[in-house]
Order: sequence, then C-alpha cells, then structure tokens
Amino acid sequence: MRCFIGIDLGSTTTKAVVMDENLQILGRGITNSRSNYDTAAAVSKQEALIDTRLTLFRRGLAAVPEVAGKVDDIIADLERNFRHVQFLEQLDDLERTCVTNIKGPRFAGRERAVIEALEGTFSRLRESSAAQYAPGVKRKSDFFRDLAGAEFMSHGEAVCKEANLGFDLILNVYDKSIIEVENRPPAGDMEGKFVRALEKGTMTGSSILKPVQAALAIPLEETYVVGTGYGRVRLPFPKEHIRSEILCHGLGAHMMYPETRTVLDIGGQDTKGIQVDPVGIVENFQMNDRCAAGCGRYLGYIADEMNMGLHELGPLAMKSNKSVRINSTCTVFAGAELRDRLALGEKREDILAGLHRAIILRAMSILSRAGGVKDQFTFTGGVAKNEAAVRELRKLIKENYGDVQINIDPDSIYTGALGGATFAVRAVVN
Amino acid sequence: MSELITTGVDIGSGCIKTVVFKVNGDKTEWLGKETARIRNRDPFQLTTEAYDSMLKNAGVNAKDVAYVASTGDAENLKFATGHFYSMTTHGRGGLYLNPEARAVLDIGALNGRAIRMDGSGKVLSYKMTSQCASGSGQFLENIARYLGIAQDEIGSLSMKADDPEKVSSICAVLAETDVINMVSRGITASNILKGIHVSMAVRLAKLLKSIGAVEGIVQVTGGLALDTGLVAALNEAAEQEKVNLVAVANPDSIYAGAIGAALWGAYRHEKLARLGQAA
Amino acid sequence: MSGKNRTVADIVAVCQEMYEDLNFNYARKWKAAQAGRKVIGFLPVYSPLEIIHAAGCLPLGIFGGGDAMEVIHGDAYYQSYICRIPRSTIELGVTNRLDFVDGMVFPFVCDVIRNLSGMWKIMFPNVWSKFFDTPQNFDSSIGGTYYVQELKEFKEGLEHVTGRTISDDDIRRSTKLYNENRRLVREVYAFRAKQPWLAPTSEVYVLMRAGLMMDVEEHNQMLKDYMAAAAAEDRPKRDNVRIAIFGSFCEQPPLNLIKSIEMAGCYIVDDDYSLNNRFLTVDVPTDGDPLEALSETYLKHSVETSCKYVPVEEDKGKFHIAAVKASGAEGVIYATPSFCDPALLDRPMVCHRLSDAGIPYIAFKYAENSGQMQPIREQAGTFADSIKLWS
Amino acid sequence: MSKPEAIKEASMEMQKQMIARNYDAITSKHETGRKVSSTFVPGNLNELLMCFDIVNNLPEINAIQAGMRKASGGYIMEAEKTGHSEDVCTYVKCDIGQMTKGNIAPNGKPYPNPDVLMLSYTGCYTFMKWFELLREEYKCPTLMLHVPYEGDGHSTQNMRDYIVKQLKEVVIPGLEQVSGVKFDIDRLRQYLRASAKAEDDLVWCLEQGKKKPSPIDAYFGGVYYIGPIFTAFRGTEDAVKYYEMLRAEVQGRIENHQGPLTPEGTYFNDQKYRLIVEGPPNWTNFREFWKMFYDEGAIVVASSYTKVGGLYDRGFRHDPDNPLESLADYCLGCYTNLNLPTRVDLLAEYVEEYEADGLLINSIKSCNSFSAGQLMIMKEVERKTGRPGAFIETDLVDPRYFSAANVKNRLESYFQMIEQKRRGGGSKTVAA
Ligand SMILES: Nc1ncnc2c1ncn2[C@@H]1O[C@H](COP(=O)(O)OP(=O)(O)O)[C@@H](O)[C@H]1O
Ligand SMILES: Nc1ncnc2c1ncn2[C@@H]1O[C@H](COP(=O)(O)OP(=O)(O)O)[C@@H](O)[C@H]1O
Ligand code: SF4
Ligand code: SF4
Ligand code: SF4
Repeated sequence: MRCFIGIDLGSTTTKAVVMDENLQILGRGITNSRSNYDTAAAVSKQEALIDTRLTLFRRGLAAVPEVAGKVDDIIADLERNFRHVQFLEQLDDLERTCVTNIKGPRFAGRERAVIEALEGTFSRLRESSAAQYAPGVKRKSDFFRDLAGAEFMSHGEAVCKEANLGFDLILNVYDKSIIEVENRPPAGDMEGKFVRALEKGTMTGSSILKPVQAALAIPLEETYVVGTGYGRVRLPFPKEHIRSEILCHGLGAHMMYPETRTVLDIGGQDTKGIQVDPVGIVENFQMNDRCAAGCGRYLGYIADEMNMGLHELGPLAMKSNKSVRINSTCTVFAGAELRDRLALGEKREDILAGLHRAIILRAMSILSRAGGVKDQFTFTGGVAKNEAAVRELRKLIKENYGDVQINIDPDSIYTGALGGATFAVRAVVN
Repeated sequence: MSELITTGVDIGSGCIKTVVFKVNGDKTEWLGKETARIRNRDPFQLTTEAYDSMLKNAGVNAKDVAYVASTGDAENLKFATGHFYSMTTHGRGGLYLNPEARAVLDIGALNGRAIRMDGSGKVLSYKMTSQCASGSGQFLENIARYLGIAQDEIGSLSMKADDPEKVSSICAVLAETDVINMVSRGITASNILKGIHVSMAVRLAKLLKSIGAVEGIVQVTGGLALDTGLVAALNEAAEQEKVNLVAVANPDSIYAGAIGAALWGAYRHEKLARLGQAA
Repeated sequence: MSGKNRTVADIVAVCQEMYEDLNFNYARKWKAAQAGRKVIGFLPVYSPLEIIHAAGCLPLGIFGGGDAMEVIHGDAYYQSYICRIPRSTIELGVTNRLDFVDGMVFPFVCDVIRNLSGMWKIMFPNVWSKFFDTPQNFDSSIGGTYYVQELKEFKEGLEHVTGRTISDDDIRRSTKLYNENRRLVREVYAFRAKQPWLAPTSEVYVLMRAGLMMDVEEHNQMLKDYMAAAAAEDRPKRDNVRIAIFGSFCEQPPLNLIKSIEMAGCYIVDDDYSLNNRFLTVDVPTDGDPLEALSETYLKHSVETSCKYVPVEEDKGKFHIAAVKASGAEGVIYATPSFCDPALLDRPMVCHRLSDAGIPYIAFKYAENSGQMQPIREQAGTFADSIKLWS
Repeated sequence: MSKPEAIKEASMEMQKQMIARNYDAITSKHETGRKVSSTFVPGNLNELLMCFDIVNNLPEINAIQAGMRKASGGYIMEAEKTGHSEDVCTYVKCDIGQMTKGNIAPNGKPYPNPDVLMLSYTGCYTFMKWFELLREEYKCPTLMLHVPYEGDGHSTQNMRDYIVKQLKEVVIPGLEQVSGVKFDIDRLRQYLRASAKAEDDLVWCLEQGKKKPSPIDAYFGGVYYIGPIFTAFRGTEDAVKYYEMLRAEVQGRIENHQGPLTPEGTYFNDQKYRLIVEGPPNWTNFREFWKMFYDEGAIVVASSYTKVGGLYDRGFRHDPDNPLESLADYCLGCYTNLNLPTRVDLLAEYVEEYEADGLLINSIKSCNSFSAGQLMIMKEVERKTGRPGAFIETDLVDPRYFSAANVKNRLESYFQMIEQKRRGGGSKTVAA
C-alpha cells in the first residue's frame, strides 16, 4: 500500500507519521534526536512503520469474532512484549559495546573488576526490565537512552559500592558506549521481532496468528517523504521534500482540530506561536529569539538536576498549591536557582510549580507577540505532555483571553510530522 | 606572634572545598583538604561531613581552630567565624599557590571571575560573568558527558586537536545543539572540545583585559583549572591578543577560594586580637 | 498626622505598600475623592512636576513594574535586547492598571522611551501623551528660549486636559511646595550620608518612590516625620563601608538588589535612584516669570546624568566626584540596567574620571526583575572586603 | 580575499571612486592642510561643511566599511575588552575598537584625528554619547546641534527656530573658527541647488520600485543608491552626475523589463515576492543575506533605511532660497526623528503604493532608535494593510549576532506562507 511519511527532525526528538492517501494516520514513531540525524530519521520512520503494522493488525483482528472486545488488550500486550524484546536486544548490544570500550590507562590493571561490575550491573538491569514492561506500568521515558540510563545509574552505583570500585569509571564507559549504540542504524529484522514478541505474548492462538501474518505480508511502500523540523537541512532529502516547521505545525494542528486558529508549540529549544486560518494556512508566527530560555530543554536540565525522569516532573509539580516565583528562565541557571531555593527551605513541588509557570509565562509572551490567542487554541510539542505546564497554561489563557477552547492531543508531539505527512499526500495526490 | 589554626570553607555551585592551615606570622603550613561534589545533596550537611572528615584526617581538633572562614555561597554557614567574598579569597588563594601571580582567573561551574591583585593579595580590580551560562564549566561538563568523555580526559583530548571547530552560538543550550550537529558532521571530539575551549578562552581573556590584567602570570583557579586544554587555549588566546599573559594552573587550584579564606581568616583573627588588646 | 507618633516602621510600611501597589490605589482614591480631578503619569527621569501640580493634577510616577509583575504582553512589544522598563510599563497599560490616568508624560531619556511615547499614542488614543524634550543646549538665549516655549506648550497641553487655565501664580505656588520637597529630600540624603545605619537605603528608597506617587504636601510632612523618627531609632552602627551608587537613573533596581548590597557590607550614602526629586539641585526662583525660572534652573543647576549632554569635556564626571566627596563615600558602585545605552555608554567615561580621582569603583548590570542576587552580593561583598581590608 | 568580486554596474564603480577620493582627502589632510570633521549620516550638514572646505568623515560609514571588510568583529571585541558594554550600539564599538587598533582607513592609510566633531544630534540618542566618547579621545572642539524629536508627529516653529539659532550662533561660528574660512551664504545656496537636483533623480529611481518587475532593489541595492546623498557628496557635482547615471541605468532596465543586477551578475527578473523592509541591513554578511532573498525570488520594492537621511520621496528638497531653514527642516525630517505613528503610516502607505506582499522587519540589536517598538510597527502595518509581516533579528556590524540558519528559517517560512496564502483559496480542497 502507498504510505506518505512526514518526519519532524526536532532538536531533542525526531518524530514520524505515516498516512495513507485518504489522509488517515496509520502510524506514529518517535526517537530521540542524536548526533546522527540520518539514524534518527531512519529510526523514527521505522518506529512509525511498526506502528503502522499494529494498525494493520488491529484492522485484521477486527474481523476475528473470537477476540471481539479484546483487541486493545492484545495489541497492547503485543506492543509491550515487542518493546521489551527490543530493549533487551539493545541492552545486549550496550553491554558488548561497554566491554569493548574498557581500554586505556585509566582502566589499567582494573579491567577484570570493571568487567565484573558491568556484568553485575547488566544482569540486574535485565532482571529489573521485566518489571518496567509489566502490564500497566508507566515507563519513565520512551527512549532507550533514558530508560537504560536511569537504571544503570542506580544499579551501577550499588554494584560499584559493593565491589568498592569508583562509579565514575563505569559511568564513563557507559557514556561512551551509549552514543555508539544509539547511533547504530536499527537492525532490519522487524518481522522476526514481531513473531518473537508474539510468542512471548499471553494470547497465542492460531486464530490471531493468521490475521497477524496477513498484516505482516502487506507491503508498505514509501510513496513520498516530507521532512521538517530543526534539523531539516540535514535530512537526506531533496529540497522540494522539505517544508518549514512552522507551516507543518500549522497544518498539523489544523488536521487534528480543523477549527483551531492559534497554535502553541513548545519543543526542546524553541517555542512557537502560530496563527492559522480556516484552511490551515499560517497567517502569522513568532518564535523565541536566540536565547533558549524557557523551552523544553529547561525541563530536561531540571530533571537531571533533581535526578528525576522527565515524565515525573509534571506530576510532582501538580502536588503544589503555592508556586514559588522564579525569575531566571536561563536553562542552565535554572539548576542553580533550584538549589538556591531548596537551600532556602522551599518545597520541591512548589519550586517545580514555579519553574513550570516561568516556562508558560515565556510562552504567553510569544503568543502575545504572535497576535494573541483566538478560539480554538491548540497546544502541541513535547511540553504539552506535561500536566503541570498544561495547568498553568490553562490558568493564564483564561485570565488573559477568557474562555477559549483548548485542545491538547495526547499525540500532539507528532503535530509537525503530521503536517509533513499531509504535505506529502498533497504533493502526490494533487 | 603565636601559632594558630584556621580553616577555610568554600561552598560552590558544583563542589564544596575545605582546607585547614597552621599559620605563624608569615609561615603557613597546609594541614589538610577535602572536596565533595554537591550533586543533589544538601550543601550544608555535606559541608559539615567534609569538614569533619578533613579535620579528622589532618589530626586537628575542631576546638583548636581559631577562625573558620567561609566563602562562596556560605554566608549562612552556622559554624563559620566570618565570611569573605569569593573574589577576595580567590585573589589570596591564587597568590598562595603562585607567589608570582598578579591576577587570578577563577573558572567554576557557573561563573567565571577575573581578579587582579598586588603582591600582598590586595584586590585591585575584578569582574565576574553572570546571568547567562554560556561557556560555563557546567556546559563543558554536559558536553563532555554527551561525548562520553571523562572530565580528566577533556584536557588531553583538546590538546590533540588539529582543526578546532568554532562554536558559533553564544547560548549554552543552543551551543549544545551546535555540538550535536558537529558530531553528525563527523568532527572529532578533540576538535569540538578545543573549539569550546577557544571560545571560552576568548571570553575569559576579554574578562581579564577588562580588569586591566594585561601582563604577568595569571593563576587559574576553580574546578576548571584542572582542564589543561582550557589553560592551553587561554595562553593561545593571550598570544593572539598580543598580551603578555601566562596562564598557569596548580593541581590544588580548586582549593584557591578555601585557602584564601583560611589565610584571610588568620589575618583577621590577628587584627581582631590586636584591636582587642588595644581596646 | 503628627511626626511624634509615627515610627519608622509605620512610615516605611505606608511607603512600601504604595511602592508595591501595581494598581495605584492611592492615586485612584485621590482622583475619586473629588469630581473632575485628573491624574498625570510621568516616567523617569525628569518632568516639571510643579506645572502638573499647578494644573490641579496629581503627578504619578510610573517607574516600571518592578520584580513583582509578571510581564506577559509587554514582551510582545520588545525584543530581548531592550531593557525591561518599557515592557513592564506597557504591561501596566494593557492590563488596565493605568485606566484612570488622564495623561502620560514621556520625558527625554533615550530612544526607547521616545518611541514608547508614540506607541502610547497608538494604544491609548484617548490619553494625552506628551514627549517632553529638554534642550541639550544650555545657553539661555538658545536652549532657554526653546525650553520656555516647550514648557508653555506643556502647560497648554495640561490646560487642554483639565479644561482650566494655569496662572503664573498657580505655578509659583506649586514651585514653592516642590522647592520645599527638594529641600527636604536633600536633608534626608544628608541625614543618611551622616548616619547611614539610621536610615538604610532600603527604607529611604521606598520613601522617595512613594513621594513621587503622592500629594507633595503629604510627602513633605512624611519626610519630616521620617527624619524625626529615624533619628530616634536605636540601631547599631556596623563595620560597613560607605559607597555611592550611580548609573541607575532610569530603570529602577529591585528592592532586593539594594538590600543585597547593604547585606554584603555596604552603606549606601548617595545614589541616583528615581532622580526626579533631585534633578534640580537648587530652589527654583519664585519671583519673575515662573517658566523662565524653571528653564534657568534646568540650564544652570541640574544634575549631570546620562541623558544630558556635557558641553565641556573637562566637566564630564565632575558632578559624580563632587557627590562622592560630599557624601563621604569610600567607593562607587556603578550599577546600570542591562541594555541601557545611555548609562552604559556613559560608564567608561565616568569611571575613567573616578579612577583619575583615586575613587575605587565597580560596575555591574541589573534588570528591574533580576532574581539572582548571588552575583550581586559577591561583587558588592568583594568590593566591601577590599575597602575594609586595605584602606 | 577568496570570494569572487561582485559584479557591478557603472554607477557603482563611480560611487566607489568617489568614496575612494574622499578617503584620500581625509587621510591626506596633513599634506593638503584641509580640515576634517566627523559627523553622522542623519542630519549631516554636508553642504555647510563644504562652505568651509572641510572634508566630511562619517564614522557610521567607516563602521559599515569595516563590517563589509569583515574587520568589525575584531574591533568590537577590542572595544568590549576596554570596558564597553556588550549591550550598546556596535557602530560605536566598531569605531572605538578601530581607533585602538591603529585607526586605518580602507585605503590603508591612518585616519588623521578630526579637527572638529560635528554632533548633529538627530534621531538617535547614541550619537550624543558616541561623540562624547570621541571627544574624550581626540580632545577637539565639538559642536552640538540639538534637533528635537517630532514627538507629536510634526515639527513646530519653535523646533525650527531653535535649530536655526544653533546653526547661526553655535555651528557656523564654530566651523569658521576651526577652518578659518568665512561663511558665505551664497556658496551654501549653490550647493543646496545641486543637492535638490540630485534629490530629484534619487526620488525618481526609488519610485521605480512600483514597476513590475521592479528594476531596483530598494534595500540591498538601495543602500548603494542612497550612498552619495546621505554621505559626503550631497551638494557636489559628482553626486549630480552619479544620479544622472543611476537614472539612466534604471531606465535601461525598465525598457528591457529587467530587475536589478545581483552580485552574481545576473538580472533578477523572476520576482515572486515584493517586500517592504524596515530597519538597516546587516553588513557583516551582506551578500549572504541578500542571496537569501533573490534565491527565493524576493525583491525589496521600498524600504525605510533609504530614508534615514531624509524623506525626499515625501516631497522634501533642500531649498536654496531658505538655506538655514531648509537645513533645519531636513534635520527634523530624517526617518528616525519621526514618531512611531508616523513611521507606521509611512510603511503602511508603502505597502499599498508599491503593491507589496507585506512588511519585513530586520530588527537590529544595536539600534534602539530603529528597533524599540518595531514589533508594534509590524502589528499595526499588518492591521492596516491586511498583509502579513515578518520579523528577523540581526545586527549591523557584529558578526556574532548574525545567525544565518535562523534568518533563513524565518525568511523561508515567511515566503512559503505568502505563497500558501496566495494559493489559499484555490487548493482548499486538499485540506480535507
Ligand atoms: N512525557 C513528557 N513529559 C513532559 N515533558 C516532555 C515529555 N516528553 C517530552 N517532553 C518535553 O518536550 C521537549 C521536546 O519536545 P519536542 O516537541 O520533541 O521538541 P523538538 O521538536 O525540539 O525536539 C523535551 O525537552 C521535554 O522537555
Ligand atoms: N579534572 C577536571 N577537569 C575539568 N573540569 C573539572 C575537573 N574537576 C572539576 N571540574 C569542573 O569544575 C567545576 C567545579 O568547579 P568549582 O570551582 O568548584 O566551581 P564552584 O565553585 O562553582 O562549585 C565543575 O563544573 C566541574 O565540571
Ligand atoms: S540565558 Fe541561558 S538560555 Fe539564554 S542564551 Fe544564555 S545560556 Fe542560553
Ligand atoms: S533603562 Fe536606559 S535604555 Fe531603558 S528606557 Fe531607561 S534610559 Fe532608556
Ligand atoms: S543606535 Fe542606531 S542610529 Fe544610533 S548610531 Fe547606533 S545604529 Fe546608528
């Protein structure tokens, strides 16, 4: 079947959306943008194609009476197991890479001890991974780097302590290896992974194996790919396949909510305010200037500083009912301000609430600069996933612009890619 | 003039440093030192731990300390006798580490400070960077981690650069993306690190020049003094600017603030004692 | 209200409340108290308040939004490399906090305020807004002639706003009140310079700021009360150094910055904060033509500050050095708003003169909403250390 | 110089020679005994200085030259090292940095110290401090001509009188003293006559931007067209000849339905987007910047930067019959001396008159005079014309503030937006 793909190469994450020629979304994929944009684009595309397969399965299963009502569970199960297999494979790769990276004078005479520590750490990682992929568990992040990283820190530190070995040593090996692993182009054997995932699943039955295999057999043809986003100039596409991220965001938001007139996108290092007309054409836009203060990366720094996952910041800030006023939105200084405030005895959740407010205040300024907020208003980008940011935004929108409908789609991080995919369809179908 | 024990405590944004000294007139003897990374710890509690452990290792009894001098973010340190501000203490500490130095460049996790002083440690002029974290130690640390390079490898790698890549962005966050782009273009870690060092060095040289430090020895202090690549880049920047500055570091550079505090503490203690007698 | 019963804490509390009140309730109440009253806002640095007063209006000092205001719309009007005060002023405007203000005076300070005057015309077409340009030629026959005419047009503008004519006697009467105000302000400054531990700048500052928002006679009484009460306070003198602050003539620092400087071991014994009430350094004559009197005083007896031209090269910085001597300051902190061209372009010249005169100084920048005080404490503290340890 | 030389028209060559001759006159003052004045572009009194045989040196232009030669970055850093703030206008820092680095003119010879600083204080606050700073360095006489700002949108008789009085009592006696030449008002009249003639031709050329395709680029080309009138040549016969030549060239292109010549030597005929531009250009990356426009098919049909030395297209001419008064009016009417509502009206009129797709603002970090309020200008012009505006940020001569990727991103988005809007109605069907 014909697939139209939009890829949004962001500064922190790369997103892909697959569409069919009727502008129906088939699949979405995301990965973290890393030093190798080609790989990031390839991975996100592959993820989106995997997701497309899941959609096709879903369609296939819809015709199987035995599983009626259970399709969602089956798919979720399938996906979870698949992710787990994928995780374990990458973990093996990481361990192998780590071992080969133990070299140089800093390890002299300690190789054995380091290898043992690594083995210990990785075996704990493998054990604990099952729990991370258990049904109903919310994972800290979607990305291998974050998932493996967080666990590695806690297990690694413990293992090293027991072995009386400096943690810095194996942390360094890890830092070196994780980039290598991330930047390896994804291994091809997607279907094999699926079958393995299927075998692990609890729902093995011949009645579903068949539709699954049928879905696997549909060829996915990459008819047209459009690239956008921060790194678009580095995408391996010809110029006519590239669209400005502003236009893609505008169009993407329009596709999700045709009545939308104002779009706010807060990404890793830029914040955009966009006005679109009734047919999805951008009328006006503003972006942050050359200072990255108050963008998504800010939350990343804070999360690192607090040793928390990005996904955990919002929920903690939600516990606060009194926000501390934060003045410096400089991403880097935010960490220092945080410590200052903690030292003054402020509560973590209150400081966090203040930090979220600071980000949203910046965004409000950009919106104001772009011409204010009109009904309906759509919030997109990674930060839209953060409930505390959303809470502040809702408050401030109401105070400043009254009752406007605020749209936030759980998949809003894909807005740019969705716009790109729409452009791809237009390029061919029109 | 009697012998006395003083201590210096420097609470930084990344690191806590403590030292203990025996001072007798012009004679000083360094008895002990200790550092601790703050990383998500309560700095004051960490300070107490580091301080106690330092005294224990040095075999000094806490009640024998005549003056506990704090510096850095330590105005509220409970057990301090008195507080001196960072640039006062780094000037003195730099001079202790290198009696020839007439200027100090303190490069810490977030701020850079340039200090010019005379042979007695008296501060003549100074300036610090603030507000914007471009080109800070923290930034370098993040990049190094991203590149998978241990902190003590940065220097030697940077010195191996053959074609340093300019970092154009002035913002630490945007520069991070610059760096990612560089990696994707296949630029080596050496050249990237050197590029960052060069742009930091140019800014720091500017800072030095703006306080009138244009010749002689500059003692580099603070955590980044250990970064030999940065020190080398500083010297190159000085050469390019045709100023006669030589930047040198010392393995104990990170203690400069604490040392300065301890020594000024001794000075102040004597002065107070004298005043006490006079009164 | 009598001076004896009011404590320093009472007076400062009143001032602090006015200073923090971004809804300007004092001015709102003043206006509501009598039908037909008008309020005229003015920005830094200098406007002839006596004419506004003579028109029966309340001159209301608008000095930005400080650090308590969340600027949302103001940022939409300015790029990141422009100082804070115009954006917070616009925020005050668009959030209707100035909806009761009948006129706005934008005195000549710099291109930012100049352009703001036009923006105000576009945004608030029903408010009388006046760009008030003082001459940079200080010759009575040239700059003076021009200035008297400008003052006349200024007066006519006010007459138009209020619908009543302003007589020369009206202006003379108001001039007398403002002469007294300036005299008392000078006294408070002298009092502080003499015993800075009795009159900390964190108090004196809000006392002055409140004065630019209230009725002049009330403020005159308040100044007297404050001096009486402060003299009676029992406050210990600390081992601090004495410094003068320059460079802050327009956008005001947050109060926390003043407190941080004091905390770091400095007594502030002179400053150029909210200059309007010290802009003219002597009494304005109250005989003869009142506009000419204002003009002559401006030409011959006004402070040297960054928005004024210094015709003779040798005179540059003279004013600052004299102020340092007069207040007995041991050093100067030249603290300027970020992105403030007038102050920052002046800085090297004034600082050269300070060096030549052997006066130690340091320089740094701030914004009205600066939140990070650690670098400020560090710089001011080191400065204090250096004066304390070695001089 | 690794870059290929830009392809130039004959008028550009002529201008280049005029500039070179002026630099030679400046740097040879010790040989010729002529006096040199430093002064600014807006409100510059070139004809008056000519009456005293004074050579006119313009630090702003020197900064531009340094920017285009890619030397400004170093000068600015030099000035910052000696205590000048990062925040202030980079023209000033470029000038001061150049001074500390030997003060070499583009002809390779050192600039002599000026004999007088002619502080025409029009439309920009920074001018005052800039010359106070130079005065500190050169210790030479400084003549301040204070031109009041048109805060209420028009000049008044009081302002005019004030300027004329300063001319009579401060500027002219001061220049007589510096030069030793007696003032002759008839000489001034003669020069003003030449000015007016050149001004007529300039206006004609600028107004050809209304044609489609436009035979001129009123921004990137415009900065060349205004060169002589705005600097040391207004009032000279050279300038008269230059504008005759320019006019003939523009006429030639109109006849051939040609656009302006790009530095690459091709005529820019395929003009897809017509823009009005507000704000000065960036000089450090001038050609790269220009290329971003013509590569995408964007032509600038009118700009405000070509009005910083006077709004001749709105009717003002130097007037030999009222010499001093017309100098006063000229000073008052420079673009940056106009209040904001007037600037908005002017730009909105340009959008309509030149049938532009919209207003693009190049906001300059250095220049509060231009930049403070531009966001509002954009909004107002959009509101008045219903056509979209766009905003980019660069600097004049500080290369650190030119981020090519950033500017390109915004420009492309803007052009694609105009494009999409144009097709808007037609392809509605696609957005299901
Ligand atoms: N689940 C999440 N919860 C909270 N914040 C998130 C989440 N996912 C992403 N983010 C935030 O979104 C940012 C990335 O947003 P994105 O739109 O992908 O940016 P870009 O397009 O620049 O890569 C991250 O820096 C992070 O702060
Ligand atoms: N060996 C090293 N090489 C390079 N940088 C180092 C090294 N050791 C410490 N640092 C850096 O020094 C910084 C801490 O310096 P310090 O002077 O203690 O700063 P602060 O006083 O602000 O805490 C950290 O950012 C760390 O990255
Ligand atoms: S303030 Fe922070 S975020 Fe902004 S430019 Fe500086 S380092 Fe970047
Ligand atoms: S702070 Fe400076 S730049 Fe800003 S408005 Fe005031 S005088 Fe102008
Ligand atoms: S501020 Fe603007 S007008 Fe003034 S000198 Fe600088 S660039 Fe020119």
